[in-house]
Amino acid sequence: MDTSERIAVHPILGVPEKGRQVQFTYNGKTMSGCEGEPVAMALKAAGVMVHRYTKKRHEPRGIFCAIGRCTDCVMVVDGVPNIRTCVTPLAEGMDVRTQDGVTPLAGDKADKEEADGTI
Amino acid sequence: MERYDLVIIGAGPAGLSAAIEAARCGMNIAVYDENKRPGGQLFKQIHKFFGSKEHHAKERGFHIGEELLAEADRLGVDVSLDTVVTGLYPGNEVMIKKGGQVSHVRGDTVLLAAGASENMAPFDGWTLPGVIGAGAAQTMMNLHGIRPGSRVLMLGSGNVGLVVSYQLLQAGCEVAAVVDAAPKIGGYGVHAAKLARCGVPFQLSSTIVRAKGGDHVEGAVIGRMDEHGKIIPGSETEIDCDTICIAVGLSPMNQLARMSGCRMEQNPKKGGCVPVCNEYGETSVRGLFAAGDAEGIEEASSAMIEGRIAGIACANRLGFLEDGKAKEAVESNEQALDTLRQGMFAPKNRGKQIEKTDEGFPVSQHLLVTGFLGDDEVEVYPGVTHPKGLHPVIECTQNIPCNPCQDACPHGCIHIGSFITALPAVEASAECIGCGRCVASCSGQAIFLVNEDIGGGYASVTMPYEFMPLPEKGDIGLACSRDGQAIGEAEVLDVKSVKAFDHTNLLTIRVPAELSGKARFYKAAQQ
Amino acid sequence: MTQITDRSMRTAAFKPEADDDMLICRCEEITKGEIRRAVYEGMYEITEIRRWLRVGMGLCQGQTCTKLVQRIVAKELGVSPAQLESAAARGPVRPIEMACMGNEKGGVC
Amino acid sequence: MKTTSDVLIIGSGINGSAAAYYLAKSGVDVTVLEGASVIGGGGSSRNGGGVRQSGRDSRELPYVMWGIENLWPTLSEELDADTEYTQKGNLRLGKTQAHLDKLAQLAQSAGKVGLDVRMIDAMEAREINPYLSEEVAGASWCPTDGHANPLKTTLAFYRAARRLGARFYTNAIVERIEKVHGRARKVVLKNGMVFEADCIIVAAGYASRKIVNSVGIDVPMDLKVSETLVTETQPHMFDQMLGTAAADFYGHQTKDGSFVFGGSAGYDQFVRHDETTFSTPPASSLHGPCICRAVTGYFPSLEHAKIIRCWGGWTDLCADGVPVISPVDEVPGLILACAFTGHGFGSGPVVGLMLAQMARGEETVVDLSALRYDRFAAKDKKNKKAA
Repeated sequence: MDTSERIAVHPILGVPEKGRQVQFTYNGKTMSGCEGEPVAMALKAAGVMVHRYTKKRHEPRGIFCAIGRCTDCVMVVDGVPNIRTCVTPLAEGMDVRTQDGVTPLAGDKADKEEADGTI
Repeated sequence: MERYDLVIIGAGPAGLSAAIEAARCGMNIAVYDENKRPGGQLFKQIHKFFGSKEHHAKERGFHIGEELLAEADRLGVDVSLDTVVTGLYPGNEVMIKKGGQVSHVRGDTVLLAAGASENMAPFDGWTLPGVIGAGAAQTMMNLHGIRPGSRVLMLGSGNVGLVVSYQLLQAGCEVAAVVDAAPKIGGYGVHAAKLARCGVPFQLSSTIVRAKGGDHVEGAVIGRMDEHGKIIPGSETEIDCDTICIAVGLSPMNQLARMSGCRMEQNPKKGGCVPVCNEYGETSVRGLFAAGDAEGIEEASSAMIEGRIAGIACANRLGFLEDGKAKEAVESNEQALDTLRQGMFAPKNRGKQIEKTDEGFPVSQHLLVTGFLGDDEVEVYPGVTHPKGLHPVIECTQNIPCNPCQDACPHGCIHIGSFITALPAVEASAECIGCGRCVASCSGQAIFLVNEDIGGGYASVTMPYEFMPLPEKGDIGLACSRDGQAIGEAEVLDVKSVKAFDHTNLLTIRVPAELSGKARFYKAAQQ
Repeated sequence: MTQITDRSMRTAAFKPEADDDMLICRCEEITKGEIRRAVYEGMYEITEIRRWLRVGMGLCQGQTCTKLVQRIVAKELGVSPAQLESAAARGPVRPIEMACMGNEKGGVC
Repeated sequence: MKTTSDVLIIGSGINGSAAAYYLAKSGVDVTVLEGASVIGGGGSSRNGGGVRQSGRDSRELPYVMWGIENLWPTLSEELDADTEYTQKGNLRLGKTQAHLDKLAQLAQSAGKVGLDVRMIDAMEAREINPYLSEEVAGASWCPTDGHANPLKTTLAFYRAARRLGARFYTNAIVERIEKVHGRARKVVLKNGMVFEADCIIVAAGYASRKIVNSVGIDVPMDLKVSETLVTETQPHMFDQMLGTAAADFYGHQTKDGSFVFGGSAGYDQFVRHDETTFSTPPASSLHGPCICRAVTGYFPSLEHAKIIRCWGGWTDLCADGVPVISPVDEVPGLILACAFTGHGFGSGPVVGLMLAQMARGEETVVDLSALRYDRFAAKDKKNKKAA
C-alpha cells in the first residue's frame, strides 16, 4: 500500500486524509486501496496504467482528465461497462475489469476462474 | 415544480460568492455542484493567490474555498453536492440529477457558474496512458494524494502549466521540462522563476512531436518549431519521462448556456465561446446570469467578484435589494474587478508584446525565454538594492495585480503605492528587522532577505521553502543560482516555520559573500 | 443581405498531410485526415462533420475535441475558427442512466 | 455563382438531396437551396432511423416497399458510404389486448397490399428478441423492415450529388416562388437573390407550406415536436427495429452499439415555435424521462445504459397522416414533396428517385395518385365518396 505513487506527507497539505484500506479485485486479482477514493486512484497507486482498450484501434487508454469528463478511464465495474473510474468511489469487494471496446477484456474470465480456484 | 429565487449552477468561487451575496439579502437559494466537495477548483489550488489583501491575496486557494464555504454555511446557503445539472430549459428550468433520481427545478433567476474545461493539444501518442491534463495532475496529487508520475514533462507555460509544475515538485515528482510552442513563457515570470531555480528547464518554440511507449508513456520526443509552426528537421530530442501533462489553456464551460438559447459569442479574450452578458453578468435570456470562468476565463479572484456582482444583481432584480444599494455594491465590486484586470497579464493585453514595465523598466526578455532573470538584469529593478545589513531583495519584475508585500512589512521597507500593479520598491531609508513576513507573503516567492556581509567573507540569504523534507539547521548543502545550477556550498543557518506563514518555511543559508546576489535556492547535498 | 454559402467551391484535389493519421476525437477514434477529407467532401459545418464522422458524438460528447476539430475545419476552409458555428448543445450534459432519467421526483402524473 | 439550372430543389433533406443525386446522375443540371446553415438539418437528421413498412398507411406502402426492395440493399455501394442499413425485421410490440388488436388490424391492411407482416405471440417475440420484458404480450413481425443511419444517409446523398456536379447553397432562405408565363420559374431568396429553373421541387418540410403559398397552393399541415435520445455505446444486443402499439417509443441499436430511441411526452403538438428556429426546436425536459420509462418497461436490462444526448425535431404533420408527393397541375413546373408526418426517412431514397422522374417528365416507378396535393376534401364530401 505504501507505494511510491502515494504521497506520504505533503509540504502544504500534510498527511493526505484517506479512507480505510479495503480490498477489491482487478481482472480477478486482489488489490487494496482506500475506501472512497476514486477507483482510478487506487489503480494508479497500484501501478495500473491501462484502463481500457479502444474499440476501433484497440489502443490502450488510462486516466486523462481525472474528473469524469473525458471517459478515457472507463472500465467494467461490477459487470457494468463504461464506468468512469476517476469519479467512482472505491468500495470493499468491487470487481474492476479492463474494458475492451464495451465489454470486459477477453481472457479475464479465465483469469478470474483461475484465481477463484474454479478451474 | 420546486422554485427558488436563485438557482446557482456550480459551487466554485463564483457560485459561492454569488450565493453569499444573495443570501445576505434574504433570498431563497439552491446551489448545485456535481462534485463530492464544494469549492470548484479552489481545493486543488495549494499555492498562494495574487491580488489585493481585501480579496484573499496571499491565501492558498483551498483555504479561500474553506472560508467561502464557512461563510455560505453561516448564511444558511444549502449547497447540494453530487448533484448534476443535466440541462437548462426554456423558462429557466433546470433539470437536476441527484442520487438515482431526476427532478425539475425553476429559478426566478439562474446563475451559470460552471467553470471551465481544459483545452487539449494533440500529438502523436497523446492517447497513451500517462498523458494527462494538468487538471488531472492537480486532482490526483492535491485531492487524492497520488503522484501522477515520477518524471513529468509539462506542455504549456501559462500560469496553469507553471503552477502545476511547481505542485508536481512539491508532491515529490521530477519535472523534466516545460515545453511551449510559443517563443515566450506565457505565465507570470515569478512562477517561472520558482521552477527555474529548482532546475526545471524551459524549452520554448518547441512542441511534443510524439509520446513514446507501448501501453504507457516511456518518453517523449520534442522538436523545435520554425516561425510557421513546423518542426525543424533534425531538432528533435528525446526526453526521459513517464508522464506528459497538457496545460494549454482553458475554455469556458458553455453547454448549459448554449442549451438555454442565450446569445453566444466567440471571444478569444474570454477564452472561447461565451454568453453575451451585460455589466451585471446577465445573458440575453432574462433572469439568466453567468459568472466566473463560464463567462470568460480569468483568475479565481476575478471569479469571486463577478459572482458577487451577479448575486447582487439577482437580488436587485427580484426586489430583495433596492436600486440604490445595489448600484453602490456593484460599483465597488466593479472597481475591485477593474483593479485585478490591470497590468501586463490583463485580458486586454492577451497576445500583446510588452517591452517595458509601466515604470519604464525593460521587461526581462531573458526571464521570458529561460524562466529566470539574468544576474545583471535583476539589478535594474526597484526591489533590488544593496544597503548594508539585512534587507529584502524583491525580484518582482512584471506589472501584476498583487500587493500583500507592501503591508507585510511592519517597518515600511516595501512600497507599491495605491496602484496595485506597480512594481514593489525597497525603501532605502527604512530598516529591515528580518521578520520574514514579506518573504512569506509573496505569492510569487520572489522576496529574499539578504545580508551581503555577515562576516568572515560570508553572506546570508533567506528564501521561501515549500518542499519536503525540510532541511535542518546546520545542514550543509548546495546553494543554487536562479537557473538551478549548484554554485557553491551552503550551510543552513536557520529554518523558520511559523503558523502565520502558512507552510511557507523561511530557510536561511550562509553562502560565500560573492554569491549573495546569485544564490536563490538550496539543495540538500546528494546522498 | 446575408451571404449564402456555395457548397461547390472546393475543387482542388485532396492533399494528404504527414499527421493525417493523428487521432483528434479520442472517443470515436477519428483522425485529422478523416476530418480534413470530410471538409473536402463538402462537410463545411461542425454539425455536419459530427454527423458524418461521429466526431464529438462519443462518450465525452465532444468535451475534449471540439476546439481541435474547429481549428482543423477552419484551416481547411480558410476561415477563422470563430467564424464556425458550434454544434448545438444537447442535454443531458452529463450521461444519465435510463433508470435514473425515467425516475422523476414526484413520480409520474 | 450560377443562378440558373434545369431543376431547382428547395430543401436539402433526404428527399431533396436524393432527388438532386438521381437528377445529377442522369445528367440533369440541378441546384439545391437550403435555408439552414447545414445540409439535411431538419427531420432527416432528427429521426429514429427506421426503414420500415409495417405500421404504415396503405397509401404509402407501395413506394416504401419498392424502395426497400430495390434501393436500400445497394444504397451504401451506390453512394460509396456506409448508410448502416440493417434489414433484420421490425417488432411492433403490444402489452395489452387492445394493443394487439390494433397491431393485428394494421398487419391485416398491410397484408392486403402484399407486405409480409404477421402477428406473433410473446414467446415467439422473445425468441426473436430475448431482452423483452414479461409485460410484452405479443407483437407484429415484419422481417423485411430495418433501420439505417439517417445522418449518414442524408449526407451521403448530398456528397454523392455534389460529386456529380449538383450545386448546393446553404443559408439560402427562400422567400417566394414567382411564375413566368404561367409556369413556376423563379425562386426569390430572402436576401434578394433570384434563382431560375424550368422545374422547381419543393421539399422543405413544414417550411414548404409558406413557400408554395406564394403561388396560391396550400397543404393542410401542422408542426409537432418529436424527440429522440441516444445512449452510450453498449455491447451488441439486437438488430431489429422496434415500435409499439402504444406509440410510447421506437428505435433500435445502431451499428456503433448505442441505442437510439424516440418517443412522445404527450404535449408534442403544443410546443411553441418561432419561424427562425425551424430546424432546432427547444428541447423539452419531459421527453427524455418519458422515453426512458417507456423503453425500460419493454427492455428492463437497458436500465444501466446511459443517455448522452436528447434532441428534438419538427414533424410536418399532414391532416390525413400521409405525405404530399405530387406535381402541381395548377402551377406547371412545380413539384411538391412535403408533410411526411414523421416517417419520411425510410422512404427518402425512393421519393428522391420519383421526384427526379417527375422533374424529367417520366412515369414514376410506383403510382402516386393517392398522394396528390389536391386530395384534401371536407369530411362530409369524403364520406359521401366512400358511400
